[in-house]
Formats: sequence, structure tokens, C-alpha cells
Amino acid sequence: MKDDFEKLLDQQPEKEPEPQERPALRDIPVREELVPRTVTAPDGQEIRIDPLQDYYCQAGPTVQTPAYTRIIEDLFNWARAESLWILGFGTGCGAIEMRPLMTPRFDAYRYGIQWRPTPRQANLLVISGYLSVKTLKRAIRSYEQMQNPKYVVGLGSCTINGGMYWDSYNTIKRLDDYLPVDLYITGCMPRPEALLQGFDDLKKLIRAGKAEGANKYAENFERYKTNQKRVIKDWDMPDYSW
Amino acid sequence: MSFEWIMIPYSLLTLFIVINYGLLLTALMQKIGARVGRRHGIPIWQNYIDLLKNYSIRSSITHGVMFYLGPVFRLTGGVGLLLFVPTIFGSEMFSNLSFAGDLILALYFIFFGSLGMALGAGESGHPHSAIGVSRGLSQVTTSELPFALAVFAVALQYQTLSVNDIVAAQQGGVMNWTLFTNPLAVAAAMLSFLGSMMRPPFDVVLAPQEIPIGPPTEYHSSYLALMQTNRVIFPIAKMVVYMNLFFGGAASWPVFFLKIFLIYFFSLFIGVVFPRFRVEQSVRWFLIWAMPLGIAAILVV
Amino acid sequence: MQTLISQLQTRFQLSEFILQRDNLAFVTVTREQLRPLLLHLRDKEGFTHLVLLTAVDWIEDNIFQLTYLLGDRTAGCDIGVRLMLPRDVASMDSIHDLWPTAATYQRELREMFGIDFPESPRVDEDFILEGWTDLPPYRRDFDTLKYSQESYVDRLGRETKDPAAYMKLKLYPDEDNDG
Amino acid sequence: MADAEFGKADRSQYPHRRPDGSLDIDLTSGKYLKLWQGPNHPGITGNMSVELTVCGDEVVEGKTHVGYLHRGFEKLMERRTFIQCFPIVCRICVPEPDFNEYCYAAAVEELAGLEIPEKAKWIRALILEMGRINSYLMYLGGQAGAFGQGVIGQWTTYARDLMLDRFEELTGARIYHMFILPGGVRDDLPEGFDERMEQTLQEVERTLDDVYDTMFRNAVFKKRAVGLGYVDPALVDEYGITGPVARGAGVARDVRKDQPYLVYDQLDFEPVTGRESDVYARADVRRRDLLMSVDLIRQILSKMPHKGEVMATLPNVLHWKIPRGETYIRGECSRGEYGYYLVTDGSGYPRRVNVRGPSYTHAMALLEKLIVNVNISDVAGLMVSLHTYPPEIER
Amino acid sequence: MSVRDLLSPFIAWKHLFREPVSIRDPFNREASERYRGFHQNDVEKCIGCGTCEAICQNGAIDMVIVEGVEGIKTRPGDSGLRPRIDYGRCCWCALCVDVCMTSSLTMSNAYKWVENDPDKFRYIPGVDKKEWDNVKQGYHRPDGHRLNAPERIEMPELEPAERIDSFVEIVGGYSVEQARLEADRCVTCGICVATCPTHMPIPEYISAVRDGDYERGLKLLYDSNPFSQICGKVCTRRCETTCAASHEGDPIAIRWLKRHITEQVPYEKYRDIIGGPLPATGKKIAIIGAGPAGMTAAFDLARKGHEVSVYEARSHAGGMTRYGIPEYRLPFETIQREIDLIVSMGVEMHYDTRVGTDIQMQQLQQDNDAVLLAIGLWLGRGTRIPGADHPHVYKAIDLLRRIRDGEQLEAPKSMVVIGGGNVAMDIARSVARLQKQQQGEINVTLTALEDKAHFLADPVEIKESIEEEINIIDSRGPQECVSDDQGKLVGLRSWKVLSIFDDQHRFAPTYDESDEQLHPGEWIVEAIGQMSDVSLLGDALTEKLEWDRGRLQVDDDGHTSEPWLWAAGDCVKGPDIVSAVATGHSVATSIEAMFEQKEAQNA
Repeated sequence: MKDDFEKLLDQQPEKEPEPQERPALRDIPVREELVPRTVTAPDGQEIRIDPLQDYYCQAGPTVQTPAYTRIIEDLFNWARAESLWILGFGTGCGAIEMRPLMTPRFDAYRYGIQWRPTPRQANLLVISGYLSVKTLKRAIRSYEQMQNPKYVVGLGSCTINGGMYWDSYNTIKRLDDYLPVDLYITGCMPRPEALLQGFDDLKKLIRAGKAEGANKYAENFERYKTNQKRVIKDWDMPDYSW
Repeated sequence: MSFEWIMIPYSLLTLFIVINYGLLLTALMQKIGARVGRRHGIPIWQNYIDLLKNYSIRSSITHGVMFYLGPVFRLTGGVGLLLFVPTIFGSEMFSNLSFAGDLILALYFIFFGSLGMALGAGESGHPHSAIGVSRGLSQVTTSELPFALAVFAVALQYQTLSVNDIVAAQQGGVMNWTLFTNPLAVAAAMLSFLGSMMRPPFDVVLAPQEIPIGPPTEYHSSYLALMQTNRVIFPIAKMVVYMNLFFGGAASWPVFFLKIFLIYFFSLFIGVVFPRFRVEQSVRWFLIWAMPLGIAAILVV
Repeated sequence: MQTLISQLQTRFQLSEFILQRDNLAFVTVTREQLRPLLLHLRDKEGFTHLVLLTAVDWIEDNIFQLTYLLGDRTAGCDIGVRLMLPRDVASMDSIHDLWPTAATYQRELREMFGIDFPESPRVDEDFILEGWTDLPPYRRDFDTLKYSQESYVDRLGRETKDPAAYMKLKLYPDEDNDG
Repeated sequence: MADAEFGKADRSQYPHRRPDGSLDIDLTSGKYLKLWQGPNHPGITGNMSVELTVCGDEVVEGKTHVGYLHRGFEKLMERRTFIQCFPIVCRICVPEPDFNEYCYAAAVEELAGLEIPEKAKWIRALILEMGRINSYLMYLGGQAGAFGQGVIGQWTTYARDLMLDRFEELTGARIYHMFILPGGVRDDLPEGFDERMEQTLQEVERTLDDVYDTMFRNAVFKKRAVGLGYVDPALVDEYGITGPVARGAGVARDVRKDQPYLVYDQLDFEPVTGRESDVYARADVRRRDLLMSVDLIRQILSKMPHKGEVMATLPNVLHWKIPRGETYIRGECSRGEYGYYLVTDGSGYPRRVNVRGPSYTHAMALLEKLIVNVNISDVAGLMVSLHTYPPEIER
Repeated sequence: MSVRDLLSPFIAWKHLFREPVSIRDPFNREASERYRGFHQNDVEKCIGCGTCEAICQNGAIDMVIVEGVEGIKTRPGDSGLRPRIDYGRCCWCALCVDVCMTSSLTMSNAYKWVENDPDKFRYIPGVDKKEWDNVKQGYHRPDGHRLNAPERIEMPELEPAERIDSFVEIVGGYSVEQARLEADRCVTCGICVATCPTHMPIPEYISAVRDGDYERGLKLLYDSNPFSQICGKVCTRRCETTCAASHEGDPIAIRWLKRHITEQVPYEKYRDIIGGPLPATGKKIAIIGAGPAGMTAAFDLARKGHEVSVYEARSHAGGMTRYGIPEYRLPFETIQREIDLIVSMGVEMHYDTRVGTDIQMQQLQQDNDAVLLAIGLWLGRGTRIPGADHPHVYKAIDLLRRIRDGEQLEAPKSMVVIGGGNVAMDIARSVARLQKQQQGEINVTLTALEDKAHFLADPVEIKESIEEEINIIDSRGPQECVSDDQGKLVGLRSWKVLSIFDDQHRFAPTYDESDEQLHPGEWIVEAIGQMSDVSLLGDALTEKLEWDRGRLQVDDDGHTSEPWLWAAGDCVKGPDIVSAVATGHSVATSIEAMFEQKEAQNA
């Protein structure tokens, strides 16, 4: 895990000496409801509102070390592994195979896998295929709203190296530039059986205490943010959103 | 009944048994529901793991004091309810802290949890929570009304406000159960029961397809674990009340388990096969169908 | 179809008539006559269904071709009305009042081709893209591969050999083949 | 009924329209709440979102936001050869990819002047109907799910899984079949396919019986769905409405009948229509359409020629050039009219491909119109009833 | 709301006691027979043509060097590269499988691959071992499903009956439409280029045919082969044997497409397209022999601006193409056009000038900066069997020359040809034509040591010979040319061949002596090979030069051990016209390099 991440860090400087700034053909306006403004409350009091500051927290994530003794951490890891709550966010076409997964034929509930509709309660983000820039922004936010420890599984070849959208102007190519990925499942689409296999492998990683993506994200927060901001031009959100 | 210190460990033992039974029972219910959906469903011990997992989440964030207190209130409501009604009739050990006026207290606790939840979830600032809370409060209010009426009817019927006495009055054969002695009240109460179990057709509060997932949207890690714990205690505590009031109580654990299972299953039986009502539809439904039953029950008595 | 077109030709100045199939024809019309023609087709000839509205970039000729495809569902035939628009002043009258759904098409054309439709509702709002700063992507002069390679980082370590060149290198390295 | 009264509620607090047609909504007044449904939202079909402005429990304005799945297919195809386009088109619509393959292939064949073998036509029709069944099964689960009835989705997804197995053995893939390529289809039916198909069809029918009993004859479902999302038949042309949404409004338009393609002129069927034009009517149209597809598959399998080529001789696809021309090919998919507008310029690459998915009109203009004055709880159900698949909107 | 609507939903509960339909063990579920799973490649069958890479719309396939794997080597017909697939790109559309020229690339039905290192999803199927390598199920290209036409566009030819009584050219040449269709079959892999001795840019000029841009095609042709018109008709087309299309269908008709280009461009435009010579340099070169090798070198060097003189013993240029190939394959006119074109570059021709008699080697050496020996193989080899010294036992090469020279031969009633190469076919078919013209009946027997499958001749030649009623009897070892009492040749006695080579692959035929036949023939023609006539060199020079088994020893560039003397063509390599062209080119390059070197030294 560490190794391949270091490898990744090593790679960066050669390939991207400076972020290429493209001349903006038009200015990106800030969305109406995000503009700072002053409102008058019913009682006549003037309130200054800056939505981007008020609704979110600017503090970055911190590394959360396993604070327990080995045995308890192992027990916790076992529990984390056996209770994978997937965020119900179908980011790409891979979402189509999630439904068979959760229904009678494959019944992933048997293996402690459930989906949760809110990122707060989920601890596994499945990036189901390609991410358009617009979705990437939402995926990042969802990821950041999840709680440590959290895991990311990249599903389909498009998360690995762009897949069949390798020359598209609107999809990212390497998921690991933007989010820490624990596992990749190749295929287009990967079958539900392959997904189950992937989740099974993820469980092994978690049990072995090797799935520390959340901490990796916190450690390399700057780098991830730089990468994210390079592709997301319309960055109307705080750097970190609780 | 007088207070003795031994009652505290005894009631904690009750709590322990109920928590475990609740964890298993909710899993079992999920499995049964899954069967109707032609699949196996979660392992029976899954709830334990989920609970442990949620306690083991390392980070958690808060939206203020009330946000934190919400689940605590809710849990208090559940535990309180359980502790102040006798779980096993006639058993010294498992009568808990019941006393003469415990029926009123029970009604209070049933409401207490929802209010706490409303406060906490409201604090989280998430619009889905807010919508969920407003829906929840209106629905709970209307669904509890028939129940309150039924309880009133029962209290009138038995001329007591002590759950213990009510149970005692039902002993001596199935035909003595309120179910048969006052079927209208039971019907009203059971309809209200459907409304409080957060299952279709009355789960618009959570409604994952509309406002994922309602009040608990922002809750996570240990907060969520607290709520999960409550989610296994509270329905059972509530069902204990129902069991005591309408189904002759339970004189032993096996009977307790069976009756609770059946009462719980009743909500599942309806819930699996129906979609959910919109909130104003369910409010209207309770007012049209359940309320008259409750009023009739009182009138009959 | 043929008769319909000849009737139309008497009333409107049509050019480049192509009968693609028995039930599909394309005609080209001038900008001024587009609206009367569409109205005529919609109200008199039964082409009530706006199938699609899209553009083709003929960058060599410096024009955008707008295609308004209208369908007559009862007769089961379609007519594609084409309109040539100079590329440098890409602006066209909106037809959202004829078909409300055209507003969506026009929003997309505005975003993807940079063809403006003043008066069309919400035409300037982001539709598909978000925070796009480059050329409108469906224009022919926008190179998606180039953009993609500049913006996103491909995984390293890929290289390929051309079989013929590699064989030359391997089997007759000294030879210069240019004659 | 009570709902009717509800509709007549006091409108004085509702926003009025500004002269330019937009709603006069002052978000700072506290009267209104902006609510985003999606993209990370289980009630939304796929990855799209609806920006709702609500007043109380009611939506006063809804704006559809798409583009989360935009990959720029139409651009990508302009730099792929005609054969290279064939694998990517199916990705435009995930749950029912085959119409992309068919429309694209047919458009290329028409412009290239390629005649495909008779048997290929039958197999194509078979695949399209199988895809339709899949799509409808998914829809039924989604429609019930949107109203909170999860069990329907369990059953229908299982039936769909069985159909996916048939797809897998026929085409070699579950989701993206990539089987209909310009010139015909890849392969003949496998040995014993007919019998296994028959078993699957029977299972689908059994599932549908159950679905009919539990969903369509369900007091609560009716309560929710009847009267919701009424589409005025007069809107059908104005808003470019096609498929079951139009048929639910009593407009009997079905491309299979109106402009028969492939072998539909040799099959015996009548377009299914409804009358009430609400969510329930549309669901029912789709259910009956599904049953019709089951019947059509049986017809296709029995009428299909047993022998024969399935693939026309292609020129070398590596440098296949098609003369200048343009055409539009349409088919009736489970959501309505699916069409491909293909322009060629004599080179080896398409000049322009425009995909006209039915969701394009349904999810944008129509949804934004219908969503006004709808209860928040009904937004998901209403959306699902239009049966939109976001990837075909933004491509 | 009716009561039925309230109760009907409870039907759902019937599933409660039914066994769930979940798959018990989803981890080991096998995909269907046709499933398009992970790739397999039979690396020994694969030729590394890269067509899979070309068709992949995802850019998922790289052609990479595979070293140290048995059975994979860069050699003619195999690039030695193998496809590596990036599963970060692949979409499993199987176009690569469909288009694979050898059917080596297939798909298994395996589908599970999970990895935490995203860089590991790249692999070379068949080389990097995977657990699905031996899986039988999975997608293979269905029968009859082709993305390119496997069959060659048939060349319009004269029917046997029409052609047998004349020397009119058999092959008609493609029409534009036919050529375009045939060119369309090419996958542009370029594997053939290495096999072509002169490395013509085959894919490029085929593309030119496809685009209809014949002038570009002609330029490409003449940049690498000044004998393009001739090669377009009679090239031995080794390229076609390694053509990627030949593995699963007919090879591309590369030769005919080349011919097509030369036919489509008006001859008058040739010179302009090819371009004239560079300014004169003053360097002088003498070339002995006006065959393909000599004329190629002359062409190259003249274009560079050097002064080139060609000495030809016969009255016409063209060498073996003029005197060794029958007219029905290569009309005179074609040769003449080719020669005229080369001469127009400023080459000085000396016909009927035999070096050694009319002019001496020493003279040439003195007058020129370099001398090229391109004297070809003009002496026929003999079998040396008993009776081979009979006057009616001929060498094929001599007879062919006499026929092409226009000599009115009187054809024998019957004839036996010994040999299974192209020359044997040429003489058999030429004499057959004479027989048909003079006697109306054909009686030619052709015997060879090899069995038909191993004939050295072009299969087309064999096919056409059979069509022309040549009696081909394979696996016969000639033993004696039998004469009757009057000394008149009656035929060839032969034994059946059991094997031709011994264990060490040395030539040592063994015979079944019991199977003896007499092939009747008034003439017997030996067509078993040729040698060069090196008498012109003179004894002193012959002594100085190095020799290898009767052939001049030259280095890769055709340079002999003498610094001023080069050799090219059949006399060093071949016999084969396109090899001759290739050696001609390399000699020209070598001479040019020598000049440059000298220039550098002087400067």
C-alpha cells in the first residue's frame, strides 16, 4: 500500500511540471445562493451571510490513528470488514450492476454489505466507473463527508486509466489522483460476481489493517486538493466540507 | 410497590436481555422480509457487527449540543419506557420499576424519544432532516392519538393506571385479553402501532427514496450506534406496553419472546407489501380510520 | 413526400432537396423563411413533432448547419429542415415558442457549439458542463484528445512499437529505405 | 376526492411570475427552501439531480440538472472510425443499450448502402425486445421503490437477472452486449436457446402476475399514483413526448407500428394505450407493453428463419469510408422514440452523430413542467414514471 | 379503494417459505460459453501484426517487445512484438478478436480481477501467465464473422483455351474498382515490408490505391524499385507469403496492386513524378550487364548525378526479364518502357558490347571510379545423367532465350522437362504454346524430385500449367535420357523419389527403384538451376577475387574484395528479380558512400 503510493508520488513531478492554466474564455459566475450577502431578519437585525463560510467548515481532515491496543483494533477491523456500508451514489454506468448485487440473485446482504443513502453513515464509496468532472466534484464532497475509516473501490477499467473514455474532455483518467483508492476491479462492466470478489478482497485488506485511505488522504491533503482543483474549474466549495 | 435497590440490577438484566433479543429480532425480521423478496438477507448476527462497527468509527463531527443530545434523549426514551413497565408479569426480577401510575409515564416516554430526536436532527441543519422531522412530528402526533385514546379506554375499562394491574386483570385465559374484551381499543392501538414502527405504509419520515433518510441523515459513528441501540430497544419496549395492555402480558420469557415476535411481525406483515403514504395522507388516514376506533372504544367502555 | 416538397417549393425558397428514404427528406432553407416554413409544416402539413434540433459544424466552409427534424407521426414521415449559419456570427432565432422543448436543444447548442439563441429561456445557464472555459466542445476545432491529455494525467509506462518499423530496426537496421 | 381539495389550496402565498416568465422567488425571505435531489440521492434514477424550490411541502419550481454522466460521446465518435464507434454507442444508455447499437448500425448501413441478412434482422428484433423487457422490469422496481415498496424491485430485478443470463449466452455480455454491429449481428443463437428463453419468459410472466397483484392492485399504491403527474394529451406534440408516456395519455404512437423497422411488419401486435395519463396509467401501460414484448419474443422465435447468414460482408473496417450523406434512424425503445442522426462526409469518420434519447425531452422540459405544485414526496415517483435514463440526455 | 386492493398485496407472502433464488456460491460462478472475458493469445500463432492495436478504439493495446520467450522471434512474417493489453482501457468489445489476422487472440470467460495497484492491470496475454490461459470457454470469433474480406479479388485472366495458342499476356490487370476492393483488404500492418528484398513501402502504396492517388503510389514505387512495372507483373512476391491476411484467407495481391498503380498513371507522367537526376558530379561508373540489378544501380547512381555507362552483351537491355521470362507473362513493351525510363535518367547504354571480348575489365577499371558486375546466371546446370549429352537434351535457359529472341523454333511432338521451379514451368508452357500453334496438340511432361506441395515454382504457375494441359508428374528422380537404336531421343527414365535430403539436410535423394517409368519425349529440357559465366573477368582477376562455392564472395553491400569492384544481382543472390533490384540498390548506396567517404578524405 505504502509502496505504490510512494511510487505515485515519485511519478508526479516528471509528468506535470506545472499546472497548465488555460485562458478562460468566459468567467465562471458564482451561483446565486452562494454569493455573500446581508439579510434583514424579521426582528430588524442585519445578518451577514457568507454561505461558503457559514455552512461548511474550512478545517482539513486530520490523521486518525488507531487509538486502541492491537487486539481491539483487530476486533474493530473485523467489524468494519464485516459491515460494509456502501454509499448509494451511482457515479457512472457501473451503478447498473449494483442493483443485481443487492437483490435476490446475488444478495450481498449475506456478506454484511448494505447500502446507505447518506455519506455520513456510509464507509465505502464505490466509484462505479468513469467520473465526469461535474460528478468528481460531488464524489469528492461525498467522500469528505464520510467518516474515517472510509474506503474507496474503483469499479471498471475507466477508473484505472480512463477506460474507453481515455480521450474524453470531460472524464478524469486516474481516480487515484483525486481520491485514495483501496481497490480496483477491472471490467466493463465488472459483473456482480467480480464486485463481490472485490468486496471480499477489500474485507481482507481491512482485516489486515491495510485500508487506511482516509489517513492517506489527510496526510496528502494538499496534493489531492491541487489535483482536484486542476480539473474542477468551478470550485464553488470550501476546500474541505464536513 | 416499594422501591428496592435490587430492582436496579434486575432491570439492567432485563435491559440486557431485551437488547440482545432486539438485535436478533430486528435481524430476523429483516430476514423474513428478505424472504418475501426471495433472498436470504443479512446474517442473524449482522446487527451486532454493525453496532460494533459504528462504535469503532474513528472520527465524528457534531452540529451542536442538541445534535449530540438527540440520540441520548431517544435512547433515554427507549430505556425509560422499558424500565417503567413490567416486562414479565408476576416476576419479581423482571417487573422493573413499574409503579401505580406507570401507564402515564410510559405514554410520556413514547413521546419523549421522538421529541429528542426532533431537536437533535433539527440541529444538524440538513434540509432532509428538517423535512423528516416535520413529517415525523405530525405523523407521530396523529398516530399516537388513537393509541392514547385506546390506552384511555383500557384504563377506563380496568379502572387503573398501573400496567401491572391491567395485566393482572387479563390473566386466566385468552378470552380475558383486552383483545377480546375491548377489540375496538386494540384495533385503534394496533393501527397506531403501525404508524410508529416506521414501516410502510407509514415510513414517510425516513423515506429513503425521497429524503434520504430523514431525521438521521446527519447521524454517524457513535451517534448512529446510539440510535441503533435505541432502535432495538424502543420498539420492544413499546411492544411490551402493547403486550401488557392488550395481549395479556407475558408470564415467562418464552411467552414474552413469542408475543413480541408476533406483535412485531404484524407490522412487518403489513409493511412488506405496501408502499408508503405521503405524510398528509397518513395523517388523514389516522384521523379517518384510527381515531374513530379509539373514540368508539372509549364510548363502548 | 415528393409532392409535398414540390408544393413547398412553390411557397418557399428551398434548395438542396434530398430524398433520403421514402419517408425522410432534407431541404435547405434560408434564415428568413425558416420560421414560416416550420409554422407551415407544423400547422398545415401535420409535422407536429419536433424530433430533434441539432447542429453540424462544417468548419471547412465556415458554416454551422442547423437541422430541425420534424416528424409527422400519423403519416410516419419526417422532414429535416436545414439551415446554414455563418460560423463567425453564430446566432439564430429561438423557436421555443413553437415547441417548448426546443429550449432544451437550444441550451445544448449554446453550450456545445456556441450557437446563441437570444430569447430562449435559460439559454445561458450551464447545461451539461460545469465551469467550462475552453472552446465549446462540439466544435470541430476543439481537439478532445489534446484537451484530455493536457488536463488529465494518463497512467505512465505505456509505449508501443510499430511492427513494420520495429522489424526494420531489428532485421535491416543499416538500410535507408528512402531510395 | 381529498386530493382535489388539496389542489385548490390557497395560492396567495405562491410566487408570481416575473414578466420574463421566471418565478419571482426571494430565497432570503425564508418562505422558500432550495432542496437538491441528487445526484447522490436514491430516489433519482441514475446520476442526475433536480433542484427544487419548495414552499412548505410543495414544489414551486424544479430545475433538472444533468451532465454528471457526460462523456462527450458525440465528440468521441467524430474521432473514431465507423467500426470503432460501435462499441462505444451502447454506453450512451446503460439499462437498455441495444437501441444505440441498432440505431447506429442501421444508420451506418443506410448511408453505406449495406443490406443485412434476413436472419440478422430477426435476431436484432429479438435482442431489442429482450432489452425492452429488462428496461421495463427495472422500471417497475423503480416505480414501486419510489413509493416505498421495495419488494417489487427485488422480484423484478431477479427476473431481469434471468433475462441477463439469456443475454449473456446469446451475446457474450451482461450489460453492454456489443452484438449488433453494422452489417448484422455477431453470431447465431446458441444451441437450445429457445427452450431456455421460454423458461425465462415464463418466470417473467409469473413475476409479473405477482407484481400485478401486489403493486397494481394495491390500495396504497393507487392512492399515491392515481392522479399524480397528469400529462395533458395536448402536450404530447408540444413537448415531444413519445413512448409509454404518450401512450399513457391515449396517444397510440408506437414506432414499431407507425414506421415498422426490422421485422415488426411481420409480427402481430397492437400498441398498448392507457387513458388516465397519470403515474398509474403509465405504469400499467408499461406492464402491458412488457407482456406484449414477451409475446413478441415468442413470435420472433417461432417465425425466425432457422438457417442463414447473420452478417453481411463488410469492407475492411479499418479503412471504411462512407460517402457524404445524412439520415435519421429511429426505433421504439422502452421510453419512447430513440433516434440517431448521422451525418457523414465521405471520410472514415462520422461527421456528426446526434443521439435523440426520449429522456431528453421527458426529463428536461416535461419534468420541469410537471413537477410544479407536486408534493416533495411525489417527486421521485413522478420522475420515475417518466422513465428517464440520464446518460441519454447528456451523452 | 376496494377490499381487493387491500388484500391482494398480501399474495407476496407466498414467497416466505420458498427457497430463496440467490446463487449459493457467487464467487465461483462460471460465465457463459460465449462470454467476453479476459484475453488469451496463442503467442506462437500470433505474428505481432498490430491489427488489434489499430482497431482498438480505446488505445488499450500496445505492441511490445517480448524477449526470451520460446517461439517468438523477429523474423520475416513475424514482428516479434506481442500485444499488451491495458485493462485500465479495455472495454471487452472483442473487436481485436474479430479482426485478429491469425485468430491467435481470443477471450476466455474469466472475468474476475481485483488489484490494489492500478498499474498491474497491464499484461501480455500468453506471455504473462494467468490462470485463465487454458480456459476453453469464452469468446472466439464465430465462423464466418469477419471484419475484412478473406478472399482475394480475382484477377481477370485469359481462359486456358484462349491463351494456350499464343504468347499474349495472360493477366489482364485490375480495374480501378477491383483494385480498390483488393487494396481495401490490406490491414496496413507492414509485416510484408521486411520480407520484400528491396523493402518497398507496401502498405503505403496500397493506401495510395485505396485513396485513388496513383501518382503518390508511383512515387513510392519508384523510390524503392525502378523495376516496378516489371515487378508488378513477374515479381516472385515473397511479401505475399508473409502477408498477415494469408493466415486466414488469401494474401493481399500486392503484386497486382503494384501493377495497377503503374497501369493507372500515364507513362508520359512517370518521369515528372519520379523526378530527374541531380546535377552532375563527374563521377563515373561502369556497370556490366543491363539486367535488373545493373539497371537499378544505374538508375540510383544516375539520379544522384553520376555518369553511368552500362555494357550489355546482347542487343537489348533487361537481362533475364528480357530473355528468360516468356512473353505471355511479361510483354516486351513493358520492359522497354522500364528501360527507357531508366535511360532517361542519363544512363549511357552500350549494347552488343561483351566485356572480355569487346572491352576489357582493366579498361573499365581505369576509366571509371567504380565498376559493378551484374552479369546474372546465364549458364544452365545439367543433370549429368546418362544420355544428357544428347543434342536434343537442352538447357531451359538457352531455349527460353532463343524463343524470346524470336527464333522460329520447331517444337517437338513431345517433350519432358526436368525440374519444378519457375523456369521449368516457363519452358514447359512456352513449348506447349509452340506445340499448340504448330501442331494443335500439347504433349509436355514435367517431372521433378519434389512432391507437388514442395515445388519451388509459384503455385499460380503450377495451377496455370495444369490448366494448360502440362502433364506434371512429381517425385520422380531422372535416371537416364533414353535414346532408341537410331540415336533418336525417346524419353526420360525415372525412379520414384522416397526422400530428397538425408538427416543432416544434405542433398542425397533416395529412390524406389522398383517404381520405374519412362516419360516419352523427343526433347528433354533440363531446368534445374543456372550458374554465371565469369569468364569475362580474366584469369588474373578471377584469381584475386574471393569465391564461395562458385559464386563471387561479396559483403552485405555487394562489395567484392577489390575496392573498385562491386557485384549485384543473380550472380550473387537469387535468382530472383526483386532480390536483384535490392542488391542493385545496396550496391548503389555502397558506391555512393564510398564517394562521400573519399570526398570527406579529400576535404
